[in-house]
Order: sequence, then C-alpha cells, then structure tokens
Amino acid sequence: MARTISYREAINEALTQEMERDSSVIVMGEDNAGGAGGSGEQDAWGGVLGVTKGLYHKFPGRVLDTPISESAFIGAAIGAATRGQRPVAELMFIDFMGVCFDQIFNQAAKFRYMFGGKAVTPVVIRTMYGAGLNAAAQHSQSLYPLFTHIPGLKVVLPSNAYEAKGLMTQAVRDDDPVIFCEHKALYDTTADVPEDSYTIPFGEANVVRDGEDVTIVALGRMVHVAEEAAGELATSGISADVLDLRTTSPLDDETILESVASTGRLVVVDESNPRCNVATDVSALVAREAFSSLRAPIEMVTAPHTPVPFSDALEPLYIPDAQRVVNAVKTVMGGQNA
Amino acid sequence: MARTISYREAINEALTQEMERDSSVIVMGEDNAGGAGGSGEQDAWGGVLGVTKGLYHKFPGRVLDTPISESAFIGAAIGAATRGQRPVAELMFIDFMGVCFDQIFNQAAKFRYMFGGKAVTPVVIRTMYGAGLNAAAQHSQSLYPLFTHIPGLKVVLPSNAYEAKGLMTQAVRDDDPVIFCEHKALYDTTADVPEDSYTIPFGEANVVRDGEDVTIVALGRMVHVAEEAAGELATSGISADVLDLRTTSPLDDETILESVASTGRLVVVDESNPRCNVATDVSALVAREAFSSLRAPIEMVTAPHTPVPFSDALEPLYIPDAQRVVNAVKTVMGGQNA
Amino acid sequence: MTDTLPTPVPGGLDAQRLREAYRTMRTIRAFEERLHEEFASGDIPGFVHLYAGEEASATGVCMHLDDRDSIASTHRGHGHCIAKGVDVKAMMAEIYGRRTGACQGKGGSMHIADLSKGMLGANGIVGGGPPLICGTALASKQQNTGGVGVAFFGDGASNQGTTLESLNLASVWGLPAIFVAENNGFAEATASAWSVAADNIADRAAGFGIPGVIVDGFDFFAVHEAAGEAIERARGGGGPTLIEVKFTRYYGHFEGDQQSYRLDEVKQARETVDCLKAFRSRVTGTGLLDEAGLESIDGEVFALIDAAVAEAKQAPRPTRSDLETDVYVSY
Amino acid sequence: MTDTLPTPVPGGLDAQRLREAYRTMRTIRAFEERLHEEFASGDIPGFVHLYAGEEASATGVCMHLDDRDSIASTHRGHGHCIAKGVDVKAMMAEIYGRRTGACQGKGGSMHIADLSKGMLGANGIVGGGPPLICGTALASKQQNTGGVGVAFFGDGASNQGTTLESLNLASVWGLPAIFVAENNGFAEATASAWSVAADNIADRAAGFGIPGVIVDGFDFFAVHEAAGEAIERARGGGGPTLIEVKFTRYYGHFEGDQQSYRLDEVKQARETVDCLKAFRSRVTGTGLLDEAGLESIDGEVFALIDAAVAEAKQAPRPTRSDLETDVYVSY
Ligand SMILES: Cc1ncc(C[n+]2csc(CCOP(=O)(O)OP(=O)(O)O)c2C)c(N)n1
Ligand SMILES: Cc1ncc(C[n+]2csc(CCOP(=O)(O)OP(=O)(O)O)c2C)c(N)n1
Ligand SMILES: [Mg+2]
Ligand SMILES: [Mg+2]
Repeated sequence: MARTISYREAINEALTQEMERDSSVIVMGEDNAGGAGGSGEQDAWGGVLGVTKGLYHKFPGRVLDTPISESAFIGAAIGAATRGQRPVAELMFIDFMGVCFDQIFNQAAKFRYMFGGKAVTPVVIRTMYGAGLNAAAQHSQSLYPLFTHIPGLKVVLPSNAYEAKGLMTQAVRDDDPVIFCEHKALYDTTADVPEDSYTIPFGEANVVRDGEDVTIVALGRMVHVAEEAAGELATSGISADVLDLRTTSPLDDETILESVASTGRLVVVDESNPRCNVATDVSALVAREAFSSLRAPIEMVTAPHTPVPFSDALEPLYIPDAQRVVNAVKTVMGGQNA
Repeated sequence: MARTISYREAINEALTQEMERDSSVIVMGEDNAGGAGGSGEQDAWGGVLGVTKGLYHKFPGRVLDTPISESAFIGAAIGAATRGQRPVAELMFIDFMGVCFDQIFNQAAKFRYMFGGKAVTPVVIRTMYGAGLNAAAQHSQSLYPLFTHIPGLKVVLPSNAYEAKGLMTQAVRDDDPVIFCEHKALYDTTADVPEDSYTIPFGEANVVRDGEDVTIVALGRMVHVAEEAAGELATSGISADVLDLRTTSPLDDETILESVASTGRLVVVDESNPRCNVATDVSALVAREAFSSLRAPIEMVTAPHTPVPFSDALEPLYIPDAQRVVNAVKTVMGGQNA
Repeated sequence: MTDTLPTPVPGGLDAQRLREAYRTMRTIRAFEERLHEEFASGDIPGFVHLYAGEEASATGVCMHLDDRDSIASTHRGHGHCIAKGVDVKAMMAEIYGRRTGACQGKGGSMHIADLSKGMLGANGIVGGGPPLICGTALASKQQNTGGVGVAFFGDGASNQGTTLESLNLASVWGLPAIFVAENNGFAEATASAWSVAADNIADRAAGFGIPGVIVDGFDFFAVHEAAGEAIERARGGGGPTLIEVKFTRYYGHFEGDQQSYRLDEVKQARETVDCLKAFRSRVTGTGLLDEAGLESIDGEVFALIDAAVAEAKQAPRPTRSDLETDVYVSY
Repeated sequence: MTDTLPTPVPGGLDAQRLREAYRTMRTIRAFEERLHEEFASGDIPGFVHLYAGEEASATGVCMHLDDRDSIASTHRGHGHCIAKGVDVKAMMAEIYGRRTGACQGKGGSMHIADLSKGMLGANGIVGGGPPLICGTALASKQQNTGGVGVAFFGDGASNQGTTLESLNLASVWGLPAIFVAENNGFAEATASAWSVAADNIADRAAGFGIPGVIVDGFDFFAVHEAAGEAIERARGGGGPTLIEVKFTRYYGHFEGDQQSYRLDEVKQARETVDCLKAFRSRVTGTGLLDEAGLESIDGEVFALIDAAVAEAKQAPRPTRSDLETDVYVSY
C-alpha cells in the first residue's frame, strides 16, 4: 500500500525494514542517535536532520553514535563490512569527505580488485549534499563527481521519496561500497511510497517524462528542476524526454543513448561545479557514442566554477534553475522556439 | 643557456632559483630533506625520489621534514601562505590526498571566495602521480580530475623537463593554490632547459605538433604517448595537431577550440580513470562550443574503470599507449585510413 | 604536565584593560543573545552557532594577542572574531548575507574572517583550524616576528585526527602555537564525557610532549593567566601548549536545537558561574571598577549591537555580478 | 598506564608451540632475506619493504590469534601475512605479479591479503589499517564471536590522524582491538626519536583512556606475553590496548634505500639482540628444544622458500582478460 511520506521518512523506513530483515545491518554516525553520555534523552536527534530517528530504540546495540572522527568510523564501517556486517555509515555532509576520503577510495573501493576478487565490502555511506539551505561553502557542495570518478564505488542520488526508499533498500543489499547522496533540500518533500519493501536496481535511469525534441538528463534534486523546465517548454511546444539518472556509477549509458538517438539533442543538468563533473561525463559519452544522432551542440547546465556562496541573494543564482534549463534547451533547439 | 637536464633536476632548479630570489619560499614534506633525528646524513633523501635534494643545506631553516601527518603539514603550508610565506609542500604520492583533502579543497581553495576576496593563499602542493613503476593501486593513480573539479585550485601537469621548470617557477610565483602534478615515470627524462629562470603561464596549452586532420589533446605523460601516436599516424598520411594542456585548471579552451575548428576531429588522451575526468571535460567543452566544426565522434583514450593493477603483465595494458591513440584517431578518421 | 591552575588575582591588568576585557565579553554576549532573538524571527539565513557562556575563553586568550598573532576558529566563531578585533558591524552584516559584510556576504556565520586582524576564519570543518595554525605559527617563527598562532577548537574536535596530528607537528617543529580546547560539554548532542576517551582533553598533551593545562572557563582570570603563560612561553621559543577550557554551552548546538539530550545544566551555570557575573563581582569587589562604569559599557555595547542589526538589515545584498568574482587572484 | 614489562619465561608455550613460533619467525626471515637477493636481481616489480628484524612482533602477537580474529597490516606486511597464516607460495607469487598469487597478481607486495585468514591486507597508506580494525573488532563484538582485531602500524603511522582517531574510537566503543605500534626507529629516513613528540608511542594511550605497554621487540617472549594479556583482556570485554614494540629495521626503508641517514645500528642489533638468536638460545638453554630440531626447521623453511621462488618465477602472469574483472561484485 502506498502512502505519502517524506524523503526523510522513506530513507528511515528503508533502513528500518532492512534492519528488521537482516541483523547484520547496522547504522553509525555522529548523533545518529544522539545524546550519548548526556543527562537527557538518548536518540535525541536521530542524525542532524532526523533521518535515523527512532532506530536506536528499535534496534538495541545496532545504532552507534561516534566521536567526530570520520576516518576512524567510516573506516570502521568498511572494516566491519569485510567481516560480515552490513554497515550504513553517515558522513553527515558530503563536504566532510576530505577528512576521510582515503578510507573510502583507497580502502573500500579498491579491496576487491587489489585482493584479486576475494573481498566483499557491503558498506553504505549515506551523505547529505547540495545547496539551497544557505549553509555556505563548506556545507552545500555537490561532490558526487569525485566519487563517480573512483572505480569500485557505486554512487546513488535519489530524486524523491519513492526513489529514496527503493534505492536505499538496494544499497543496503548491494555487495559493493555505495555512496548514497541525499539532497538536503529534499528531506521534506513527499511522494507516494509503498509500505512494503522494494528495490530499485542500480544503473537503470528513470524516464520521468517522455518527449521527442530534446533529452534532458538530470540527477538528484536537478530532476525537479528539469521537470519544471520541461513543463514550461511544453507550453512553447517543445517536448522533452527527461531522464533521472538515479545512479552515476553505474551509469545507464543505454537509456541515455537511446533517448538521444531519438531526440538528437541533449541538455545535462547537474548541480555540481562544472569541471570534470557528471554533465561533462554524460556529454562526452554522447559525443562519442551518439554523435551521428546529434543535431545540435550539447548544452550543460551546472553550478558556476565557484564555491557555494552564503548570501540568500547569491545562492539562488548559483543553483541551476528551470529558467536556465529552458534557455539551454532553446539554445539546442537552434533558437527556433526561443 | 640551455643544457640537457632531467625533469627531476628541472624542478629542483626551479625551486632553488625561487628560494634564492624570494626568502619567503619554503619547502616541506616527508623526508624532503631526510635523516631528521638519525645518526647519519641530514638531507639523506631529498624527497623519496630525490627531487628536493640539496635544498636543505643551501637554504638553512627553509626545508622542513615532517612527521607523517599530511593534514597537519599541508594545512600548515596553507596557513603559512596566509601569513606571507610561499610554501611548497610535498604530498608524496597523489594517492595520499585522501588523508588531507579537506585542507586543500575546503580550506586553501575556498578562502578567497568565502572571505570575500580578502585572502591570498600562495601555496604549491607538489605531488607525484601516474602509473608505470608497478607501484600498484595506492601509489599509481592519476587523480588530477578530482583537483580540477574544485573551484579555487589551479592544476598543473608538466610533460617534460622544460615545462616542469617553467611551470614550477610560475607555480611558486602564483598567488593562488596550485596542485603541481609530477609524473613519476618522467623524472629521469631529459630536455633542453635554459639555466636562467623563466615562467610558463597557466592556461596556455602548448601546440607540440601541428597538424590538420585531427586534434589530439593530451596532458602530462600522455603528451609523449600522443606524440608517438602522431608520429606513427604521419606514416599513414594522417597529420595530427597535438596539444599539451599544461594546466587543466585553468583550461585553455581557446586553443582547443581553434584546433578543432580547423581539424574537425578530436581525440583526448588522459591517463586517469574514465568517469568525470579531463577527457570527458574536454570532450564536453568541444561538444558544446565547437559542435558545428565536428566531423566525427569525439574519442577518448583513458585508463579503464579499474584500480591500477600491480602485475607487470597488467599495468602496461592499463596505461593508455600510442597504439590505442592511433586506433582512436583512425576511428575518428572514419576508418578511411585504417 | 596536566594541571589545574588555581584561580589567579587580576594581576597585570589595569583598570583600562579590565574595562576592555569586560567590553569584549559583554559584546560577545550581547551579540549572541541578539542573534538568538533575530534568528527566531526568521530573518537570518543558514546555520548559526552561538558562543554565549564561553566568552571568557576567547577574551582571556585574545587579550594577549595583537595583529602579528593569528587565531583559527570554529563553526562557533563569533566570540573569537570579536575578541580578535573583527568589526562587529561587518560581522553582523555578514551573518545577514549582505554585501557590506566582513566577507561581502559570501561567507556567512561559519566563515567570518579578517586576515588583516590575524583572524583566519570561523571554520565549518570540525578540526579544520589546528593545521592552519601550525602554519601561521611557522610563519611567525621563520619571519621572527614573535607572533604566535592560537587554534580554538571544541571537545568534539579534539577527537578529529587533524587536531591530534597538529599537536604532534607543532611539538616536533617547536612552534609558537597554542591549542585551546574549548570543552563545553557537548559536540552537537553528544557529551564530551562520552566522546573523549580520557578524563580530560588536556591529558592528551603528554602524548605529544607538550604541557597540558586545565582551566575553569567561566573564570576570565584563570583563562587569562593560563593563556598568558602559554603565550609567553611560545613567544620565547618554548613551543606549544594545550589548554583545556571547561565550561558549558548556553544555547543549543545550533539555533533551533531542542536540546532534549540535556537537562537544565545551563540554568544553573547562568545563575552561579556565569563569566560575566563572576567578572563583575570580582572587579567591583576589589574596587577596581565600579558598577556604574560597567553599566555604561553595557549601554554602549547594546547600542552598538542595535546599530549593527539595524544597519545589517538595511544593507545592500550582493548581486549577480558578485557571484563569480574572487575565486582566484588571477585565472 | 605506560609500563615496561619484565622479560617473561616461555610460560604457557609447549615444545610444539615453540617450534611453531620458531618456524614462523624463521620463515619470515628467510622470506625477506631471499627477497632482498631477488630484488637486487631485478626480477621483482614495484616497491618492496622488508620486515626482517621485526619477526618477534608479528609472531608474538599472531600466535594468540585464530581465524575469527583479524589483523590489518602496513606496506611492510610480509611478516604479518606469514604470521597470520597466509600461504607463503601465494605470497611469493603475488610479489612476482603472477596469476597464482594471493591477489592474482593485482595487488603486489603492498596489498597481499587473505580475508579467509582474517588478514585484511598489507596497506600502502600509512595509517590505513587502524580504522579498519575498529570495524573488524566491532563486528566481532556485535556477532559475539570473541574475536579481536589487531592493527599493526609503524612509528611513522603513530603520527597519522587516522591512527590517533582510532585509538579514541576503539576506547569509546570499548572494542576488542589491539594497536601494535612497531617502532623500528625510522619512518623512511626520519627517526622516530624526532617525529614522535613523546618519549614513547605508548605514552599516547593515556590520552585515549587505554593501557599503553612497551615491549622489547627483539624478545619474542616479551611480545608474546604483552600481546597475550591485551588480547585476553579484549576478548573478555576489557577494551583496547596500545602496545609499543621497540626494535630496529634490518634493511633500508624499501629495497634500494642507501640508508645514509643511519650508521651501523643494524650490525650491532643483528649480532647482539636478534630475535631469532635470542629465541634459540633461550629455548635451547632451557632444554625445551634442541639445536638439531631447530636446524631441521630451518632446512624445511629454506626448502619452502626455494620452492616458492621457483614456482613464482614459473607461474603464469595475468592476462588482458584479467584487467577489468573484480572491480565490483556486480555492476
Ligand atoms: C569534519 C566535520 N565533521 C562533522 C561536522 C558537523 N559538526 C559541526 S559542529 C559539530 C560538533 C562540534 O563539537 P565541538 O567540537 O565540541 O564544538 P562545539 O560545537 O561544542 O563548540 C559537528 C559534529 C563538521 N562540521 N565537520
Ligand atoms: C598516507 C601516507 N603518507 C606517506 C606514505 C609514504 N610512506 C610509506 S612508508 C612510510 C614510512 C612509514 O614509517 P613507519 O610507520 O614507521 O613504518 P615502517 O616503514 O618503519 O615499517 C611513508 C612515509 C604513505 N604510504 N602513506
Ligand atoms: Mg563542544
Ligand atoms: Mg618505522
């Protein structure tokens, strides 16, 4: 049965169901319960934005608070994963990757290959990304391209509550290290979400809107921006195929290429900074594999090559919006509908 | 006067000249002198591959060995740069970025913007990258795309001794944080290098070979691979324009676009892993800005999406070689010369 | 070398300096309490972490510093900024995201900096500051300025590898660096009694061959004295010190925090050990300053904060043309 | 809690176990000395770091462990692998980059692992292992297996933030984790007396609320006893211990290192305190084992190493079809 729940609740529900199903699933992170050692409530926070709230009491001994030692506890999650646990560790903000990246990309990501196929490291690293809450330069980044670059990692970006539950369930069951990127501005958004457990496979983009004139590839929160743009474009008679990548690694080459084969035009919408990002990645794929179908330059709509500004007057200019996507589409349409 | 010296010597010479010129230039890193606290020679190593050898005695008090604490000493270099020093810090292998990335991308790279234009952080981080010495998965990576992604950093990849000296001199004089990526397999290669100090500006690609049929964009060690391929292609009557990017950030869009405007074909050769890398970045640039000139799909020659394998039987298959570049060029030539 | 210092007499500070100390502490308190109100009204964007209750630490340390000295701060940085002399109006404007702010509105509460004052920035990364301070201390040492670097960090940050590495590096290099561990009992909702696996953060000093000192953070004079000794030693080439300052955070971790993880420790602290109250009774009790004088400082401070808020609210916001500037010096 | 243990008697180890210990140490020594020769001949690709001289540490610790226990190692990992039971021939083949190697030739000397034996891998990242061991110890605790995790790391690694964080995390979580700091005097060319800003690495334990112990690393029995106590405590829920093992690295940092940074400390150590010599004289002196028995072990070991090298040199190399396999379980 489906009900309307939030992105936050959807992730919580996926974790709850997986923890019920499999006793090796454990959760850890700074204040993932909250209140350790204090005089008041245990499970006071359930994570800084409440995503893991309630798990602490439901699953005694399986939700661990941690000191502020990301290398140690993310590494611990990875180590535990090599010994039969299925840890879900929280890197509170993706911006904090710099204090623990080694454990992720040199350890977890490489074990299987370096050890000749003999390691299995089913760890999920949940992390919050994106701009929109005026959290400034060190709490607003969209650093998933850095993880996408690394062989051995899978990178997931759910765009809504339905996606979040299914992708998280898959992430927990997956046998490879998964970086699960939650957009902080989506937590309160809601969608119809089945109560029963379900998985959404990795590497299968979701066609969120069918269209013929142009392909818009988006991911994470940008899916909504792309949809909004597509809606607006429809009113000018331009029909857009909108794809939600769901995972950047693996990438669903096939669906992208099929769509471009039929539309002949591509716009990629990516909240991250513009250099060596997912927008360039998808553009390059298409410029190589679907060149003959292309009828126009490939446009990319991304953040500028700047840190994320704090001011509420600047941040909205930083984040790609529907208007910029509309403009990009009009550019690739050759201005004929502009 | 030019003489033939090695890439290693060229970097050492640039550092020596800059340290002579400017007393605020200092050098630090693990065993950058070597022998601290030991019973034998001080300056026993001059860095693990001898690049800083001799500076310790020439510049007393300005070459610092460090404990194995990359966050602390890279951060110290950054902090010192905010207070008038011009530190050149060594991150021994680029693979170790994961233990100190925060100081680089959240601190050094963001100060100027976050602080409203009031910070100047002239720090150079020298680091060794690349495969070819059977140093395996954690000592052979080409992680420069990760740095290129970050606004606020400049990323430099000298392809030979001449370039290394001029680019290092520029790096030391530059007022922004610079990631200076030295390819470990190039240290013993030699070139004609002027004795006098000179700079090579950032953001100006070098046309290492003129050609008409195809543009080959390469960087770092891959420039040699591209040149070798171009030589071989010439024998089949294909003339390639070969560009050495020199810096990936800033990127010389203009030279790339001009070349493709005249050749109509592009192959990018990048030693890094294929996702969200420099090859995709340059491809995407061209697919957007020079689409109308393009006469063929854009090919990319990169490492596969795997960690770097150890075995001497596998590593050569991992690293892009001239044959793969030749094949890629033949593909974009439409097979007519294949 | 871990040791609890006895509470000192206000030695070495004349009336003028005592007034300065009081003004600084009062300014911090008023700034934070006003932000607490303003935040609730919804006008302030982003995250705000208040330093109220901890004023004696920033003030007691920074009274010893001048412009050749640097400090690195944390997400809870307003107090350090004020104590290091950053302009209060520019700070307020920054928090409101205005173009007149200390960082032109690009930084916000977590990134206020003023390098001309040696204030290296509040820092959104827990443990981000200590490595930087090793660098400013190194610069002072190499340039022979006699300057020191001070890293303020929390109990939570004392478990971050970057902090621990820095203690060792500063010791190995013999740097004029002071590490001030502000143990306010919590890191977010997690008690330091739980997360710091030692009785005291100062106990970690011995493992890095440096002195470790514990002081009562509600007592300005205790902080001032301990910091004075450490800074004097550092200026004289005697190397780093770790000072643990113990006190309580008066508000939630950030504005909006319901704080169900703790009972009313704060109420008691505010009533019994508050640093401003303690300071007042100490200096008036000894007849060094009188109530009227202190109250006139209060009045001036409140007027300043009122003006800062009013001006910030009126100040222009940055515009599109500011979005892409100041990423690089040249590019 | 830092303390130097007295040298113990070989208590608790019967002749059979003593022979095992000797065989392990001899195998490590022979493996490394043979690699030293083979490397010089140019046949071995990549970097090789030898563990010779340090055998008593890996052996004295791992004698207490079984397959439910995990260890994490370092770039200098051959000794830990052998002591934890990784197949010697598979190790040698790996170092030669052959498909029959422990990691199919994809890992090499710095990445030999055998997860089925609880050997989590040599590690090319200094300080890479301690966090991982917090995890295996946590798994043991949660699964109630009675297993422990042991992180071996060097004096250089004791300055890495990841290591220091792990000491605190293990303490906070009360993990069955043992941290073995192998202080061989140097990190590359840098003396630990310089880089570790404390008299002993073990002195750092107190700052994380755990016992710190120092042992003579040339003395197998001292290591064995200290490790035994720590492991027993850990298995019983008593939490982590930091053990500092002091000795000397017999060869250069890696093969090829000229070692101009140190004088002939090694020669003296080899002659006077070598762990194999000390072990032999101890066990033969007490009549527990006889020279002939030990020599026959030596013979078996040398034969094994000869065979391992010969087989490795003959073994097939991986091929193009191996290049892109085993990056993911599924993709
Ligand atoms: C590397 C990193 N990890 C986690 C956080 C999230 N965070 C911000 S403040 C904080 C608590 C800090 O506690 P403490 O150091 O005691 O400082 P206090 O807030 O008490 O002043 C946490 C976990 C962060 N900003 N950076
Ligand atoms: C993060 C990181 N920094 C630096 C290095 C380079 N490196 C490899 S071994 C080594 C010295 C390690 O010294 P120690 O921990 O004492 O171990 P030992 O070699 O003496 O066994 C260094 C600096 C590395 N591999 N990883
Ligand atoms: Mg705190
Ligand atoms: Mg060592």
